[in-house]
Order: sequence, then C-alpha cells, then structure tokens
Amino acid sequence: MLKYILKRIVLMFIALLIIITATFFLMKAAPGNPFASEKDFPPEIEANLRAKYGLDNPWYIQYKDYLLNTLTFDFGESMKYKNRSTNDIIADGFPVSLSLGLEAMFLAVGIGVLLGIIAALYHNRVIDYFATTIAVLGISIPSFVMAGLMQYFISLKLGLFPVAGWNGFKYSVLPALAIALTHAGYIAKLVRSSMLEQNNSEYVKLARAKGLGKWTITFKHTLRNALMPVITYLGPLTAGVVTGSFVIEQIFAIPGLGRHFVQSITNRDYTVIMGTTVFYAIILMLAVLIVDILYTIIDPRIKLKGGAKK
Amino acid sequence: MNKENKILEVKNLTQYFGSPSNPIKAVDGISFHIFEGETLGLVGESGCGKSTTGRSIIGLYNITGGEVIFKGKNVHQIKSKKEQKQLKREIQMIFQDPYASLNPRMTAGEIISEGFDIHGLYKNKAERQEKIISLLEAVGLNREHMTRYPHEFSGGQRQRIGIARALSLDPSFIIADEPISALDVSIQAQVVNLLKDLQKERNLTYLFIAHDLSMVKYISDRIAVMYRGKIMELGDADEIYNNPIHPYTKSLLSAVPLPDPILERKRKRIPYVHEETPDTAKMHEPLPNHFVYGTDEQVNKWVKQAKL
Amino acid sequence: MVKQHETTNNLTPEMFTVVGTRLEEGDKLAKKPVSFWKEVFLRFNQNKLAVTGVIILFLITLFAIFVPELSQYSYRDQLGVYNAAPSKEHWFGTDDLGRDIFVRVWFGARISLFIGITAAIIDLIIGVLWGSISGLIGGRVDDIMMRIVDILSAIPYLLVVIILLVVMEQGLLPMIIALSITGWINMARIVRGEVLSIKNREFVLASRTLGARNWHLIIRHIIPNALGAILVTMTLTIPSAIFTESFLSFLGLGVNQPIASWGTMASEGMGGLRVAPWRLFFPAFLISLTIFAFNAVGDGLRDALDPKLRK
Amino acid sequence: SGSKEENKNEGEGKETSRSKELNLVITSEPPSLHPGLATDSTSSAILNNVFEGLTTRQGDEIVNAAAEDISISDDQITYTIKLRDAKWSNGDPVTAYDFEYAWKWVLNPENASEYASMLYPIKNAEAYNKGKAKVEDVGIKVEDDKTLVVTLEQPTPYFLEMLAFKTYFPVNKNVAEKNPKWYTEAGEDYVTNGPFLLDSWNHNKDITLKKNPDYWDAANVALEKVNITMVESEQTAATMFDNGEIDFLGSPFQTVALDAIDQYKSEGILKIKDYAAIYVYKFNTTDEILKNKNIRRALALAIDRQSLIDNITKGEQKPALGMVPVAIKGFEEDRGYFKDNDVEEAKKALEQGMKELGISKPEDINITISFNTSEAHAAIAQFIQENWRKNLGINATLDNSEWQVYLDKLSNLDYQVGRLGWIADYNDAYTFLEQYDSAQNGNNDTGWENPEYTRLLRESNKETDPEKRLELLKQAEAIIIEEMPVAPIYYYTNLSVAKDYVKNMETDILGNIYLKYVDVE
Amino acid sequence: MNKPLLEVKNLKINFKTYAGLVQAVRGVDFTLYEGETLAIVGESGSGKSVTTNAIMKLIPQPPGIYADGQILFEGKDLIPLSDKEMSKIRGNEIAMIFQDPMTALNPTIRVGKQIMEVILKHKKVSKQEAKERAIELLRQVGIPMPEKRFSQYPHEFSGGMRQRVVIAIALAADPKLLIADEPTTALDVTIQAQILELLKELQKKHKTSIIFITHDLGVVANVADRVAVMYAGQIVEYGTVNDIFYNPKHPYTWGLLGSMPDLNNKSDERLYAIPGSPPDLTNPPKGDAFAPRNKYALAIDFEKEPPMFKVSDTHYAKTWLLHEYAPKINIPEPIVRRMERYKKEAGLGE
Ligand SMILES: Nc1ncnc2c1ncn2[C@@H]1O[C@H](COP(=O)(O)OP(=O)(O)OP(=O)(O)O)[C@@H](O)[C@H]1O
Ligand SMILES: Nc1ncnc2c1ncn2[C@@H]1O[C@H](COP(=O)(O)OP(=O)(O)OP(=O)(O)O)[C@@H](O)[C@H]1O
Ligand SMILES: [Mg+2]
Ligand SMILES: [Mg+2]
Repeated sequence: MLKYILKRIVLMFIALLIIITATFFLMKAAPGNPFASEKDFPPEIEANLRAKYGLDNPWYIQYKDYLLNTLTFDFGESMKYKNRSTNDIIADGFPVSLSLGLEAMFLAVGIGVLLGIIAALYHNRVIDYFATTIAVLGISIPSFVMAGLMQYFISLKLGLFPVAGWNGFKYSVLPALAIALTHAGYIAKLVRSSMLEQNNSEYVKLARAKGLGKWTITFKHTLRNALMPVITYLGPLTAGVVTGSFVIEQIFAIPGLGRHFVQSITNRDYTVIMGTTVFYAIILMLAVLIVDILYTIIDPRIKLKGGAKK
Repeated sequence: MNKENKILEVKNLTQYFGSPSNPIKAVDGISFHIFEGETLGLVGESGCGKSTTGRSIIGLYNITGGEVIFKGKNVHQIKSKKEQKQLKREIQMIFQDPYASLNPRMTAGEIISEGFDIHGLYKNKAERQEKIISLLEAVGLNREHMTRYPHEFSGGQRQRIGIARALSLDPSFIIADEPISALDVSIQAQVVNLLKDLQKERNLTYLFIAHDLSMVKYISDRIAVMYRGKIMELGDADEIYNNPIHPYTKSLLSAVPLPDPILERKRKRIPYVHEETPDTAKMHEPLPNHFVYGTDEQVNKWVKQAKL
Repeated sequence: MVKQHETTNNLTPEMFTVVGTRLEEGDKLAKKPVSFWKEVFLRFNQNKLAVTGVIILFLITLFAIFVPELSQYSYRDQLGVYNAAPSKEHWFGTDDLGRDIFVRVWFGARISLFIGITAAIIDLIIGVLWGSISGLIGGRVDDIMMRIVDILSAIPYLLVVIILLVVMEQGLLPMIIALSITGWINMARIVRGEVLSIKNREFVLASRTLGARNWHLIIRHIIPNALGAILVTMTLTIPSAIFTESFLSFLGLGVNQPIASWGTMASEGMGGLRVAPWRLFFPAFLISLTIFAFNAVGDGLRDALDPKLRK
Repeated sequence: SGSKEENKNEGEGKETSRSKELNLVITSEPPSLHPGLATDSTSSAILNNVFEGLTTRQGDEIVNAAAEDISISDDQITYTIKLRDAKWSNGDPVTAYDFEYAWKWVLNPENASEYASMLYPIKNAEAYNKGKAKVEDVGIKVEDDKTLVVTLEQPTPYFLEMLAFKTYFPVNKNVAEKNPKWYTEAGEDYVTNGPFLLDSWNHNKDITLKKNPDYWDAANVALEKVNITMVESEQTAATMFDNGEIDFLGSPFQTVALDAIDQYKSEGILKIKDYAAIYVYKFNTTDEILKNKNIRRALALAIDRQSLIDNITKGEQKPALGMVPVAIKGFEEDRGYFKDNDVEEAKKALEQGMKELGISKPEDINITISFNTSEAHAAIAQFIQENWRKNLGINATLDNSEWQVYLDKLSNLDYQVGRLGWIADYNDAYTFLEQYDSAQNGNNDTGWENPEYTRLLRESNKETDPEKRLELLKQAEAIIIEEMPVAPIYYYTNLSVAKDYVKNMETDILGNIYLKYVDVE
Repeated sequence: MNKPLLEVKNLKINFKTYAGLVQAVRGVDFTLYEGETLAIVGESGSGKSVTTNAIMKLIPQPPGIYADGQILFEGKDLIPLSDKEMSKIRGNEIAMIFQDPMTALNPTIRVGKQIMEVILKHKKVSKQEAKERAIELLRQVGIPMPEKRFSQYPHEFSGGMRQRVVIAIALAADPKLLIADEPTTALDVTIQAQILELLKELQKKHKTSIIFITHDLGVVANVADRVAVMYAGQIVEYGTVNDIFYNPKHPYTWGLLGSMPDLNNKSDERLYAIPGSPPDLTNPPKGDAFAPRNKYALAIDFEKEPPMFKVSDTHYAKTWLLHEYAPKINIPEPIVRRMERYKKEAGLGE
C-alpha cells in the first residue's frame, strides 16, 4: 500500500512536470501579455515591465525559473495585482472556496444520494419519475442560470438570503446550492443506476432473507457498494469544486480561488496561471489517489497494486 | 489412442497470485503429461487449483514458473505472432460456467464464428456460414439456432455452443473446465455423450476438470488428483478408482454420494487428515503408471495400507 | 395435501397408445426466436417514458428542420420590436435585437442538437476507447493513460481554447476540436471502471483463448456490455456540451452570431431576466426537455439492455 | 454640517436618521492601490478618495486641492505650486518632497510604471523614463517644503487637469522608502492624504474607507464610513441595489446592468451624465476593400446610431458624429460633419467606392466585424451588421475573440472592422485625436495617417491661446472624419442610480466620483 | 413428527416479462412435516428456486405475481403478509441458503457482522452476546479459528468456507424451516459431505424441517425423507425417498435416474440422456408438458393434462401411464439393473 502510494506520488511528479511544461508553452503561445490594455504605452515602458518580471529572458530561462519556483512552491508575484504574491492569492482564496466547496459537496452528495436511492427503490414508478425529473432539471439547468434565478426569487422576492457577498453561513447557502444542484443531478443518476444493479444482487436477497428491513438493507448493504461509481466521479469533482467555481464566485461575489483560474488567464498573469494550475493539479491528483485508496476501504476486495499482473 | 505420443507435457508448473511476499500458491509445482487422443481427468477439492492449471496451460496467466510443452514447443516462450496464433488454434478451452462464458449480446452464430473471424479462416461469407452450420450440427444443434442469443438456449444447449466454439478452430487439445457441474443430470449426460463422440470422430485430447468423480471416472483414461496446488496421485482411471493409494484420494472416493438411499445411508466416509509433506516429498511410482506424491516413508505406509 | 386421483370421463383406451417422443412438437412450442435487438426494441417500446422521449426528440428534430424554413421570419431578421412578450405574432416573444425567438429557438436547435450529438460521438469514440483500452490492458498502460487524463483535466482549458482561437478560424471545426480535448474524460473514467469488472468475465477470457486481440475484445465484448453505463453517461454529456458550446461561442470559437444556439440564447437570456424572462425561458425549457427526453431514452435503453431484467 | 450631529445620535439608537455610512460595490479587486502603479478605473475609484493631488475635480471644474496656489509662467512652461498645510494620515506634513518623490518614482524605469507616460509633459520626464536622461534633468524641483516648481516640455493647456490624475498623487516619502510594499495591504503603512482612509482591505472581498479626521477639509466631508464590496456581476449588483444592500450603483464603481435600465428609468431614479468617452468602429485601412475611403464612409454613414442607442445600448448615449465626445470642453456642439443614418449619402459613397475598386455588386463585399467577447459588443455588432445588410446590401460576418487575442488582432491589423472604446484620462480633445497622429502610434490600429492631420496636432501643442488651439484640433477632427479611418458610433454616458437618501453623488465627465462631496441623509 | 409445518397449496407464480407471461410455477402442492427433509429435484428452470423463493416471499414484485394458492406456515398464510410482517419470519422462523452462496455474502462487510446482523434482528441479545453466538456458529459449521475469521471479509474465505458462512447465517436464529437451494453444487464431494452431515446433525438437535434442492441424486439419496420431482413448474412425482428411487413411476423421473452415471459405468457405454429441451413456460404445452420428450408418450399426453395419480399413501405421480387404460410400462432396464446391483452391494455391506 505504502509502496503503491509512493509510486503514485512519483507518477504525480512526472504528470506535474508535463502539466507545467504544457501550460508554460500554451501560455507563452497565447497572444497578449499581462500589461496589455486598450491603451498602449510606449515600448520602452513595456520593456521596463518585461525586465522587471523577467519576461525579457529567453524562454528556456523562464521555463527553468518556473520549474524551480514550483519545486520551492514559490510562484512569484502576480503581474496584474501589483506586489501580491501568487501564494498570497491562493492562501486568501482557497479557504473560502474550500469551505463553500465542501458545503456544496455535502449538499450535492446528500441530495443526489437521497434522490438516487428513492428513484432506485421505486424503480419505474411515479416517485422514480419525479426524482429523475428533479435530477434532470439539475443536470440541464446550468449553475449560472440557477444562481441568477435564486438571487432573483429567493433573495430579492422572498428575502430569505442575502443576494451576494461572503460574511458567514447564510451567505453561503445559495451559492452552495447553485453549485450542488447540477452535481446532485449527476450523482442521483449514478446512484440510481448502480443501486438498481445492486438491488438485483444475491446478497441483497440474502439480506432480505435474513429479515432485514428495506431501509436497513439500503443503508447497511446496498448503498455502500452502490457508492463506488459515485466515488469515481466524486474524486475529480471534489478537486474542481473545492478550488472554486468562476461563475458562482462571480455571481455571488465570493472572494474564492475559482475566479483566479479564469482571470489569471484572461489577464495573462503568468505567475498566477502557473501557481493556480500547479495547485489545482496537485489537488486533483491527490483527490484521484484518495479515491483509489477509498476504494480499498469501501471494497476490501480491491487491492492497490502498481504494475500489471495479467 | 497413441500411448507413445505425448501431446502435452507440464513440468513443474507453478502459478502464484497476489504479492510476491505472501503469495497464494494456486498451483505449486505440478508435472504431468497427456498422450495424444486420451482424456486426463483432473479432480480435487474446490480451490485446489484445477482451473488455474487449465488456464495456465492455455496461457491466460503469466506463469510463475515451470514449463508447458505442447507438441514439443514451450507454450510460454513462443514469441512469433504466427506461432502464437497457431497455438491458440491447437489448444482450446470449454469454460466452467456455460452462461457466463457466452457473451449475452452475441448470437450463437457470432460466438461460434468468433474464432475464424479472428484468424481469418474463411474466404467468403458463404463459406463462413457453412462452417458455422457444420459446427452447429456437429454438436447436435441445427441451423435455426444460429441467430439465437445465449439466453434463448437451455443450459445444455449453451454448453454445446461453448463446445462448438472450442471446436471451431479444429484444435487437437481441449481443456474442459468443469463443463458439466452447473448442469442438471440429464443435460450432463447429453454433454458427456457429445464430448465422447467428438473425441472419437476427431481424435481429440482432453484435460477434463471436474469434482464429480463418477463423471470423471466415466470419461477419463487416466485421473490426476489434486490437493492444495499439488498433484497427489495420478494413474489409470480404474487404478485410481479401484486401488487408491493416497489417503486424500481415498477420502474423495468415499465421499461420492450414491443415488441409492439404502446404500447411501450405510456409506462410511473416510475423513482425510492432512499430513504435511516436507520438501523431500516427490512423485513415486509404487505401481506401474500409478504415481503418488509424498516422502518415501509416507508412500510406503500408504501402499501398505492400500494393500491391506 | 396432494391432489387425489379424480375419476376421468371421456377417456378411451385408444388414447392410451404409446406414440413416443415428438421432439418437433417441443421445438414448435418453444418460443419463436426473437433477435436480441428486436427484443430490446420490444422491451423498449413497453417503457412509456422512453417512448415519450423518442417522440419528443423526433418532434424537436422535426421542428428544427421545418420551422426555420417555413416561418415568415428568419433567425437574423431584426423586426424592430425589441424584447416583446410572447404574442400571436411572436409565439415566444422577441429578443433584445428584435428577433423572433420562436424561429431562433428552432434554428438554435439545429446547432445545439448537432453539438449534443457530436459530443456524444466524441464521448463514444474517444472516451469509450480510452477507458476501454486503459482498463483492458491495465497495469502500467492504465497508470499512464489515467495520468494523461489527469493531465488533460489539469491543464487550463481556457488557455487551450485561446490557442485554438488563435490558430483556427471561427467555426464548427475548432469547436469540435475544443470539445474533443476534454469532453470525453468523464466517459473514459466511467468506462474504465466498467471494463475493470467486465474484463475478468468468462466470455472475455473465452475470447482470449481464441486468440482475440484487445481491439477485438473492445469492439465485440466490452462496448456491448458496458452499453448501459455508456448510455447513462452520454445523457449526462449532452447538456454539458450544449453549454460548453455557448462558452466556446462566447469566447469566439463557436458559431458566428447571429446564428443562434440554445446555449448562447440561454446565457444571453440570463442578461434579460428582468425585462424579458421569455428570452431565458424558452431555450432553457427546450434544453431541459431535450435532456429529459435523452434521459428517458437512455434509461429505457438501459433497462431494455439489462441482462438481469431479461427472461 | 448639521448631519454630523445626527450621526452621533444614531449610535444611541435614534432610528429616524441614518448613520453616515455608504454602501457601494466595485467590479473587482483593485489591481493596485499605489497611485503610481494603478492604471484602471477600479483602482482610481478608491485612490481618488484616499489620496489627493495638487488639483482635484469638483463637478466639471478643476480646483486646487493639495495646492494652495498654482502660478503659471506666461509661456505656460513653468508651474510654481504652493502647497497647502495638510497632513498625511500618520500625522506627517504633506510636503513638496512627497510629490517629487512620487513623480520621480513613477518615472524611474526600474519601477516600471505603466502610466509613466502621463508624466511626459514634464520636461525630460520621457527621456528619463526611457533611460535617455538623468533624474536630475527632470523638470521637477522642490523649492522648499511647501513649494514645487515644475517645468514642462511644451505648453500643455490641460496640465492642470492632469495634476488631478492619480499618477500625479503624492506618496509619503518616509513611509514608502522604509516599506516598499506599503501599498499592498490596508494598515499602518498605507498612509494617505485624501478625505478618506483605507480602513480595511480584504482582497477580492471588500474595502472599507473611513473618514480621515486629519484631512485639511475634514469639516466638509460628510461620510464617516464607506463600505465597498467587490461584486463583479452587474446583475448581482442591480439585485443588491434593489434589495437595499447597496446605496448607489454606477460608474466608476459598478455599471448599471442593461437589464435593469428600463426598470430604473420607470422608477425615475436613473441618472444619465455625459461621459468623455467614445465607442468607435475602426477600419483597417490597409485592407483590400477598406483602403477605399468611400467604402469606409458608406459604412460609417449607414449606421442608424439613434436606433442603436434607443433599442440596444439604452443609456441615452449620444450618436457620435465626430471624434471628440460632446462632454469635452469646446466640443459641446455637433460639428455637423455628417448626418446619422444617412442612407442616401451612404449609397452614393458605396457606388463611388465600388466603382473605384471595380466591384459590381454590394453582395460581393464581405466584411468581418471583429470585437472582443461581450454580450453588449455582440449586440451592437449584430445591429450594425443588419444595418449594413439592409441599407447597403453588404454582407458582414461577426468574429469575436477573447480580449487579449482581440487586442493582438487590432495591433497587428489582422482585422477589417473592429470596435474599441476610448475613455479620456483628462478633459481635453487631444486625448481623442492624438492616437491617430501616425500609423506607428500604438493606439492607432488603423494603418491610417495623414500629414496634414499630424501637422495640425503638433501645432496645437505649441499653441498657448486656448481658442486657437481648439480651432486647430477641430480642423484635425474634420480631416479624420472626412477620411473616416474610424466610424464613430456613440459617445458614452454614465448611468447611475442612487437611493433617495444619497446626496450629491454624481459621476463627472471623466467617470469619477469624489466621495468627499457625498452625503447620506 | 406428524405435525405439518408448511403446507403449500396450488401455488402459482407468474412473471410478467416483455416476451409474455412466464408461468414459472403452475400449481404446486406439498406438505412438509416437522423435522423432515423434502428434496426437490428437477430440470434446470423447472421452478424449484421460484417455489422456495415464493415461500420466503422473495419473489420480486414486479415482475413476479402470486397468481394463486396458499402458503400455510404453521397454519398461517404467508402470501397476504406485508413486508414488515414477513421480516419477522424471515431469518427467524424460515431461513434460506441460497443457490449461489459465493455471491450471497456482501463483499464489503465483515463476515462476523453479517452473522451478528441476523441475531441482533431476531433475538433480544446484547452486541457482545450476539458476537459470542456468531463465533459459536462459525465453530459449529466447522470453520477453524472462528475468533480470527470473525473479522475477515468474505473474499478472504475459500469457496467452501463461504458456503458454510451462509449456512451459519441461515442457522443463526434456529429456524423452524430451513430452505437449502443447491447449497453444495459448486463444492467438491468431501466438503459437500461435511456440510450434509452438519445439516443432519442440526436437524436432529432442533427438529428443523428442511427443503433441500439439488440435482445430484446421490445427495438426495443421502439427505431426503421425501422427494418431489419437478418438471415445467409442476410437481410430477412425489413420494418418500424409497418410493422415488426404488419405484419411480413418472417417465421423467426415469430419465433423471437413467442419466446418472456411477462409478461402475463402463466408459464405452453411452450415458442415457433425455432428448430434447424443456418447454417454454410462457407458452406451456397442452396436455403433459413432458410428452414431447417422452419415449413412452401416449396419445392422450398431447391432449390432456394428467391428474395426480395416487400410487400409495405416500407416493403420487402425474402421468397418464398410471391410468387404468394405459399400457403397462416397466421401469427402464438400466435403472433396474443398477438398483439390483446397489441392493446387492448394500446386502454385502450388511
Ligand atoms: N486471479 C486470481 N487471483 C488471486 N487468487 C486466485 C486467482 N485465481 C484463483 N485464485 C486462487 O487460487 C486458488 C485455486 O483456484 P482455482 O480456481 O484454480 O480452483 P479450482 O480448483 O478450479 O476450484 P473450483 O473447483 O472451485 O473451480 C484458490 O485459492 C483461488 O482463490
Ligand atoms: N424474475 C424473473 N423474471 C422472469 N422469469 C423468471 C424470473 N425468475 C425466474 N424466472 C423463470 O422461472 C422459471 C423457473 O426458474 P427457477 O429459478 O425456479 O428454476 P430452477 O428450477 O431453480 O432451476 P435451476 O436448477 O437452474 O436453479 C425459469 O423459466 C425462469 O426463467
Ligand atoms: Mg475451477
Ligand atoms: Mg434454482
């Protein structure tokens, strides 16, 4: 197990190197620069700027610098937000996105699993159709529409929650819901279909033969096994959600990290692009690894092993 | 049957699973050979490594050690694609569970023709069609069955499709892995009859894996008894049945239930107490062509007991 | 208790002559062979929801084909009535540029359905193959392929899109390329999971003993048996592609304005929520309806293909 | 003012009056709150209220602020500036050295200030900034603690305007030299001289301003506290306004969403002010077709600007029939160069142009309109596309791209027709005309140049008589309109809405709001 | 011994499928007495598992339909009971060992916990007591080192051990009725024999009644008191184990007995096999369902369904061959021969 994790971490570093390299060259190939605006300034000033941020170096020096920076986890200063370090930006934004993301994941998993269970237990009956319809609405209404509608109706018309901002729990409810509903839809569908499969299995029959009730069977037996595919999906999803959603942060004015993934690119804020990309990549790969480890906890039959044995 | 010609030789075959530090020794150094045209029955406790032996021979696993020599060639060392393909055509397998081994989304015709599709063994559609039909007829099905799906067959018919598939490449050697245990009695009989007929017609060689001793005895020329990854006793079918030497074999034979209530109630089972076999254990041949695994001492003791 | 011997009338000794087996009789009585797909079709047909889904999709397609051709307006005509509410002249109202939303919505259906289907195809071709190969070969190959998936999902997508924007002209092709880069990743992960369980099933081993190569296994065994999961995933891919299209179009990769698509109409409609909610409602409703229909069809197919529900 | 009293009572629970607190939103995190580094309007919106330059704007007037008196030499080259007695928020006196330090810091090439060019009117400033002169040569001299003498390169009639601009704000020399990162967080080292203090700054979240008790004119500052939340979405901001979470919505803090304009208009709270900014369609004059002046003219004339404004942009913008917005001093009247939506003329010009180019049918002309991604730009482009199709029979294709990609296309002349907005930094026509002085000008982007135009602009710079200078600029404008390398579309307006208790909160023509004058009642 | 524990009366179970209505069980009657073992044998698909699942009320509804009949357990009909009421009986009074115990254990839950679950559900005991009882059960079914095995997962058990765990679960609450659906099919003979002995021992101790489904006639001979032979959803012959083995009356029973090889078979004789394949239950044939495959089919077999003929007080068979008009047909030669031989062997043994 430990050996396997170590192996994965090595692979992670290789993947990270590729991600950094690809991002670096894409970033350099993209037109524009961090200082561009509709008002051009004299070329000399631009040269000063480039020199200040090391952009006048040949690409391989810059590339090397980014690699070294990544190794020391010091991504340098933002080129757009003067004198703010990328690390500061991440340190400021991530806790916000993380707490909102976790809340959203909690809601998504809660709602999704519940809907999925209900749909599966009442397969092809009215309740199933009802749950499926909710799931489909969740899937097909994108979060920005959901967010706008909630602001308009729940905040403005009903006055239940503040429109936007980030000052405590009640500010987080609507954005978390807006993020959660889409994923809840996906999760519901996944749970439904894997529950259906589990419900036909022999061990469920045995559990019934033992005299266990429907809900005991669902929670103690089937759900656990049915969650496997959901967890496959949840891994990368969690990585995405806890690092913030651009659209949601924009609409709800949340000081999270998500905006930086998009803004750093539109600003061509090279250091922040690198920093956020590496940060996300690490979180993503850790999440995927954790999923693999979770597998073995949920299903003891699954053994982590590195190479092939076929 | 050609007693001279060894079609398959297995030498010290070893197959471990799991981590190298704490392996599951599914097959633990077994050796035997099969003559051309004969049927070797392989019996033993469930989980003793029978299926693994079969699967290792046909190359479904990377073996841990030993050699499998088929018609003079080491199966696991064939590098050239052509020879490998050739080998696949020569050795075929009938699987333990007929339903599970048929793709539920393919018709019988497709399943049977899969082999020649892979090897490109026909010139045109008509020839392919003909081949399918002749195979279907060879296993006692008819052309109407070609377009049916596995779930539309009864258990026995499914096993026939599996057999037809195994025959499709005209193999000389077939590994039949418990081809009948999942079937009910009357269908078992159908399948066994079919296998015997085919063997006669096509001079086939079988490795017949089963745990039902009465069926094995009926179909096999020789029988190998496996226990915990090792072959314990090997000899002619009648020999093994009439003069078992190894205590495990005896126990196994004594446990076969008989379809007769009075007899069955009287039958005394001989329980088997496992005796550790030290490293010095090896194959002995206390009677001609009758092999027993154990230390010299053990074998002597057993032989004496058997003669008593 | 067991039923007692009843006295039987109307029986004559002639009836008691031995006639022996009549196997043809048995075969004749046996169920007429129905082909697998026909059976799937029959079972699908009995699922009312799924059939409704098919009908909805059919109608949407029909409308998408004919409405823009037959309507008195075109998708680009600016009629001078801005943000008008639905009325007799304009069933779905007009938008901020004074265009008839009814026509635009059906015109947009062409783009969005095209995108949805394209995404589904990409999912099938790349995602399914990637997941199959990765899961089937396993070991190091699996490790590498799954890390590539990680890498693709970690490289900033926006950056990739910008590069595409630079090197290609606006249009459908670059959009399809943009969709192909990451659109299939979810599918690949899910299919891989399925394959891990399918690949050890007996019939795959059987095919291997016949000398089947991986390619053959994927086409003949893996895909047909993972079809249920693939279908479910595909019904999830389609809406995300429809909205990715609007994102890409917004960035300048997609179709040229004023050509409409549901995604762009919905996002633009969002900006008019207060003055003209119908601008959001109709495209959003049609997206949901379509996804609902796809979903019903997917679920129906899933059930129809489920061997456990089969006799 | 009297309101102060009320404010104190508020704390004791008197509910009838409001606390002197204002709630605002800005669009984003200000990229920099260093006056010498800031380039954008979000940063300005904050900086203008925490710092104070030598002059400032009051309504549309320039008034002295940190300066008590400014005397200008006759040749308009030397400015002698007497500072008022004022204090930094840490108690230090504001001195001429602080201005010298701040300006020279901006010009120092090492500091890479993007707006250094704002200081170029000062003698040798450009040379120093470009590494061609020494710092001592720059025309900024401190006579004594309270006297600053500035020498210019040439008469710059709008220099007083410029002194109010953020790049000219002072920086506390002592603090800044001790802590070069003084401007990154609110706190002890963020020392300012304006009416407000930067009380807190939660990055990406909010900023609070507090009244500066040490401000020289503190008695006239009504607001005690200003809460500024960063809200990027216009829609959200409008909803927040409707929900009473904020008191004011409008430039420079946040834009009134298009969607909400009608609603605010009908509620009668929408305020519309002219803005020194213009929305134009640039033509690439090196293009096969657009090199033809008549075609360009035809395209420019065939746009129905009024209808565009009424139905699409909705902010009561003014149809732009010249290059200088009507908000600019001396350009308030229409110069009568051409008529809006003059289809007749446009058709004539098109005929003429096609003849010259040897094109027989208008359908053969295919033009691509480029713009950066935004719903507003897209709507305008589609409207104009339809104008051209209907009025001229010309087909246009739309091509939108990401902002930086678009900028790249513009500067590489890789486009045919492209939009751009231009906002004045100071209230003078020159800022609108200067960019076309040569094809090389980084802001030209049309490939167009005209020697006569260039000459007129150059002369206007030397002219010390305001009337004559205005005349020269108008002549230049006439030339560029005649040649039409750019089709002006509309002059921007600034829209705002405020709650009724917010007083004196109006955007000036440069789009600024000085909270100093604002009150809540 | 003579108290009936379970009476199944005219049980009919249908399944609604897309291909039509499958009449899986078409009127099954039998009675099971306390402490007695009933073996059900018959062709694959003949409705054995459906019948027993129906007793447990484990037929999924839909697609399953209890079309007719009664299941009287201690005199009370189980069919109208709700799922909640049933769950008090399941596992407690009636327990079941499934046809495929290899997959019947939840792979993600420790074996011990899966046993404890039943005990906790049905007996008022503390967790600790339940654990002790579970370990005791593991010991009883012959699993070595039960304390250690208690906290292992199913995949760590060999097939035979897993099967014994399933049996332990079935025995956990000392059921009055134990249904064992082909519990030993996948096991080798030695383990099979162990399990059979265990069941018999427990039966003796608790007076448990057992329904034992198998297709191995040797096993039937070993465990059964009574045998029911099923074909196409019906019981075609019913009697004591001696009736069925020494005096079989139904041609299908003959076929079954005839197909069985034994260790004395000469390997060059062909085995007897019933020709043809079983009928399609969506469209059960008119008359005797077995007729098309029956060497001795009578003309009437294709017209009219035979009634249950009484052979003796304990022995019934559903074939027209027992009708007074029917020609006298003897038990096929090979079966008779084998019977003789076994009789001799048994005699020698004595
Ligand atoms: N792929 C595998 N990975 C790990 N262990 C395995 C694998 N395949 C088989 N084994 C183990 O190897 C041993 C032998 O298994 P095998 O399937 O050969 O038994 P068998 O003799 O065929 O039994 P049965 O009669 O039940 O079919 C068992 O302990 C089994 O658990
Ligand atoms: N859920 C179901 N839906 C439709 N048909 C079913 C269902 N369950 C069982 N059947 C049908 O009922 C019939 C009887 O099946 P059953 O499982 O009782 O057979 P069996 O006698 O136990 O056979 P085996 O020896 O193979 O276990 C079969 O034809 C089967 O296909
Ligand atoms: Mg096996
Ligand atoms: Mg069964």
